[in-house]
Amino acid sequence: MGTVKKLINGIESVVPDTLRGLAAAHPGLRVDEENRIVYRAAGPRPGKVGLVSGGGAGHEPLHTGFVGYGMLDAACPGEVFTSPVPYQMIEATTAVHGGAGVLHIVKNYTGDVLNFQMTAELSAEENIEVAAVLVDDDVAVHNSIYTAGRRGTGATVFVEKIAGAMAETGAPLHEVVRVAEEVNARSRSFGIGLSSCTTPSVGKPTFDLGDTEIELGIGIHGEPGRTRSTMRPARDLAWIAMDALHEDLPLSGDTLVMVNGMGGTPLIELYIVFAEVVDYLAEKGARAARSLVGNYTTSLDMQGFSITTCRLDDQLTRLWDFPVETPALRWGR
Amino acid sequence: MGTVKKLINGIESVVPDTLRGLAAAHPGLRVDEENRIVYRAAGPRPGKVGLVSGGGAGHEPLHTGFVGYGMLDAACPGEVFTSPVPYQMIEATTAVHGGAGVLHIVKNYTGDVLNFQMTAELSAEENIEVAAVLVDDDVAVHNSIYTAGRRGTGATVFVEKIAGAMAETGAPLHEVVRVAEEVNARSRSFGIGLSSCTTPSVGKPTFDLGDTEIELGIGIHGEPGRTRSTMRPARDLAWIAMDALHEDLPLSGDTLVMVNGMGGTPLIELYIVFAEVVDYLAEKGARAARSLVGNYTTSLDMQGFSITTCRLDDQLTRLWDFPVETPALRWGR
Amino acid sequence: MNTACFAAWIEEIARTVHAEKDRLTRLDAAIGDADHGANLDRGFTAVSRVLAAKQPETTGAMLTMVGSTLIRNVGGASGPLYGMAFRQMGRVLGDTPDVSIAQLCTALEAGLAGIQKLGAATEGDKTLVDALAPAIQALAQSVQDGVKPEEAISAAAAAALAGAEATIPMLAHKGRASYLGPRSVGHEDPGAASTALIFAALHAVTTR
Amino acid sequence: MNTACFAAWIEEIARTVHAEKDRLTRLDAAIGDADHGANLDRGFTAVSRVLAAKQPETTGAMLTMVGSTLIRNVGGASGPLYGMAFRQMGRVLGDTPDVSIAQLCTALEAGLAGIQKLGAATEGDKTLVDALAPAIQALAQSVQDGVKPEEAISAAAAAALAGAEATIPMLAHKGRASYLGPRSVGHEDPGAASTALIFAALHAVTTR
Ligand SMILES: Nc1ncnc2c1ncn2[C@@H]1O[C@H](COP(=O)(O)OP(=O)(O)O)[C@@H](O)[C@H]1O
Ligand SMILES: Nc1ncnc2c1ncn2[C@@H]1O[C@H](COP(=O)(O)OP(=O)(O)O)[C@@H](O)[C@H]1O
Ligand SMILES: [Mg+2]
Ligand SMILES: [Mg+2]
Ligand SMILES: [Mg+2]
Ligand SMILES: [Mg+2]
Repeated sequence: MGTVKKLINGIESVVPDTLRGLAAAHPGLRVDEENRIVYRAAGPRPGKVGLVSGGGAGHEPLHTGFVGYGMLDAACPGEVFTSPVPYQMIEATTAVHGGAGVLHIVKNYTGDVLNFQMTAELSAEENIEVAAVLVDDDVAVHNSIYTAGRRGTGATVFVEKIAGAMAETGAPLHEVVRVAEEVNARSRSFGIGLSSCTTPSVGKPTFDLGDTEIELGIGIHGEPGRTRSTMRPARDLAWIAMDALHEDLPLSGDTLVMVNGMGGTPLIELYIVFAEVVDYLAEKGARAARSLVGNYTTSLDMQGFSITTCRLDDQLTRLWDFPVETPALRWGR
Repeated sequence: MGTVKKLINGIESVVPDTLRGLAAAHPGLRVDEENRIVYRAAGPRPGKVGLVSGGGAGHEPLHTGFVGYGMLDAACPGEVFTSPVPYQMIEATTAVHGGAGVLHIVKNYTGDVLNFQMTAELSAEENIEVAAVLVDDDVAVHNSIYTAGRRGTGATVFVEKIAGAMAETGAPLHEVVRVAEEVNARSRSFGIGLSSCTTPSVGKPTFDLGDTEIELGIGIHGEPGRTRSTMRPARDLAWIAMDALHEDLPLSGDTLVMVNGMGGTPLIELYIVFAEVVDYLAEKGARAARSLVGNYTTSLDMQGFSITTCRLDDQLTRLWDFPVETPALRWGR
Repeated sequence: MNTACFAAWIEEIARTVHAEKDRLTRLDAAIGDADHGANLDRGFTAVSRVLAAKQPETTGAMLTMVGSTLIRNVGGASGPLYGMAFRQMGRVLGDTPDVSIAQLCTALEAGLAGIQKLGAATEGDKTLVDALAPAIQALAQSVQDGVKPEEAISAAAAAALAGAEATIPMLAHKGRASYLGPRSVGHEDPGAASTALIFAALHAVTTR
Repeated sequence: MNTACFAAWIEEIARTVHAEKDRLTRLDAAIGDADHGANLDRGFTAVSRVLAAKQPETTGAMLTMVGSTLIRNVGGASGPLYGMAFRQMGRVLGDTPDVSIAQLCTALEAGLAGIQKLGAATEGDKTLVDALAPAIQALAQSVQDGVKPEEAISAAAAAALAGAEATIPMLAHKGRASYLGPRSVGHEDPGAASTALIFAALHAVTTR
């Protein structure tokens, strides 16, 4: 490494070192460093559906920061931007199984889908009932059966929170699956990048942007977006994103909104974007009944933001408000 | 503006727009946009000491994100990196006065000190008992009566949390002052910058750093540090910072530790630094009994981190664990 | 081809993947997430380690080990896809002591089928299938034409390389590159490039 | 100097601070936090606005208004310091209708004392005191020498400028620049530079 301006000890040790830090910082977590699995310290609760998610590292706090009461039972980080592997996830699945089956929360990427699929096949051999929900909320990607489909991005946080609450209430697997699918169906995301990001192994930005250039429709892996555009005031950027969401699934009524930073954007700017989102919603007769403003689904040190909306109903609002106690989301306890 | 890659609508509207977003995102806050004051929505509690802090914007979540039960009663943001003005703070001081006096938590910068001092003089005229605690934890600055003294940085979070808890228990002003001063006396900070930051009004980084250059001993205003150095593995950087803290006030026993991101550094890297801090403490016979890892005292989009330690005793630990409900810190409720 | 020959092939893949790691990652940076080189290097380094510890006794077991090790260590899209391909090849070869080009071709066809079953990509989708399918076709043609093994493998390696290059003008329909839509055009697919490396490695060891 | 003359001075300060905003901020970026130009521009823009709405009737009231408006709108170190200085000057001038150079000098001395009481800086600490103190000394000397008002003010402006430039080699002991220790050497103090602007503005309006 030497010259890469990242707080790391080496490319190979990024994930293990992160797990060491996570374990030391959060007594509510138990970390299996060998297998790279983050569990609730309390262990599985008999009769509760287990929730497991996983994906490449580099999106922190997703997923490891969402392990705890009212959310995930285990998270499996892969290498940076690389989905985890089946042996890891079968281990996690077996460990959190409390007799009521396990839900896998999978972001829609070929790698994640294939590795979770193999895990599910192996789980079936062990007689664990496993269901999977696929998160695919990113409207920047046109949905088609001829492509890999939409990416899973910010809505993952909503699915993990709401399905986690549902599982905590003791609901059976098919109910947890239903609510997870419903959250996904009601959620949409759109992201705008002001810079690329630097993966530890590459050591320089994945793509270059000029001083006034931005990328519209970015994902969460430092990849360029659908189109390149020019920098504009926060209001215009927020409206571009909101228009994309509204066009895909009209916004109305109580809405759960996340203004998410990509990792390198300061909180002050995210609040400015959120103020514009609130204006936009008001214009459409909707309102931000619940919200998150901060870094929740990041792309290493990328500068920019994404907006995720979810149309709420009474049940979803209640499940959103349900107590949660994880490193990154905590209320009611 | 035009070309500045910041999510803002204009230089003048940065602070008002942030306050609009903050108000919309947090129903637990009441925001006086006209006077630029953030209050608890619940208002002052009779008989409770009021806690007011303030300082330049650009350090979010400090201070606005720490308003709420168990912490501040009001926060007054100034312009970016500019301390607030007395009229704002006298308004806040009067509004949160519940009859038991008001504590001002002041970071040690000439501007903050002078403006708070004028506020205190005006408060005396209104017969409000005001005390002030000066936070000056940054060991990068040599303390001397011939200089402006040490800067106030990360320990502000500890002071606001612990004094806030003390006030919540109904303690009288002199007790709240005492514990606030004690936290400050037991706390030390040291920061390392991997990049400068870009203020909205300047539109380009405050200083330039080469590809492998870093700044040791930075503050929280995008200023260069005490010395320029070269990039090293996370472990070495963490040890440089910890050595500086340990040299100034030997570490031992239960320690409250914050590994703080400067705004542009991803969480994954902060956990890596925290893992090294834990090793360092173990070597000195100390341990991170309580910790925060994340962005708490930022410098806009600066990349880098700071470490703040506070030697705990039983009372401080209890007050740290006391319930808190603010946008940026929340537990126990 | 006996087990020693397969072992040499695998070692040569590990060597060239390591040498070409940065190029593969650069290709992935342009239209993916900049990890393909790191992914495969991690996978084949693990394979080398396993091979050094204990060489499997049959050709089938050897390829199955390669596939399982890749699945265990790579992750991402390429881990399961290449992993499945090697496992399918291993299943087909079983304990065949000396694998002919025709048998290799049959095994590769099973590998390709495994990849397509998992990933649903067809030729023209701008994936590793665009290098693998023509390489197998070239090999099949050579078998039919009865040419010498070295020539058959040389033709397959050339076809894989041409197939990888032919992905440049393609619009991606599968994998991460598909998210870019029209912006995926003009870049070589990293998986197709690594498939070309795998055939080049086979060619290198058979002409030693 | 009557109220009209003071109003012209203040307007000229506002104009030059606005024109030199970026330079002041650049100086502050080197050894501070890059806001001095923005701070003073915000302050004097507010002062202009107040002045345009209703011109105070006495010279003292006018300078007091300037001081209070700066305190109300600037923040930072320079807000209270300059604010206090103008308020002290206003207090000294009271309702003096026509201010002589000697009276201006006395008022400025009170302003400097106010700044030093608040900020505890002495000459050589690399602050605005290093421009203000020599400017006042030059003015006092001129009064003693009995030179013409224009010449006295010209001498004060020159001294302020020289004082500001003389901060370049200094090691800062006060304000943010002190955090830099030896790295503060080699840069002009932004507050000293803005004090030089204030005297240059006075010179400009008196020689019109
Ligand atoms: N559905 C698919 N079918 C076949 N190959 C695919 C498919 N999806 C992706 N690939 C191949 O995988 C390669 C990317 O691998 P890699 O970068 O290691 O994984 P990831 O895309 O998960 O980061 C692509 O270049 C492509 O050749
Ligand atoms: N203690 C002090 N006494 C006199 N002048 C000071 C003192 N501290 C700072 N200053 C002046 O204030 C200037 C900085 O003002 P400004 O940048 O507006 O405020 P801040 O330092 O709070 O950002 C410095 O250049 C210096 O001239
Ligand atoms: Mg990947
Ligand atoms: Mg300032
Ligand atoms: Mg990839
Ligand atoms: Mg300044």
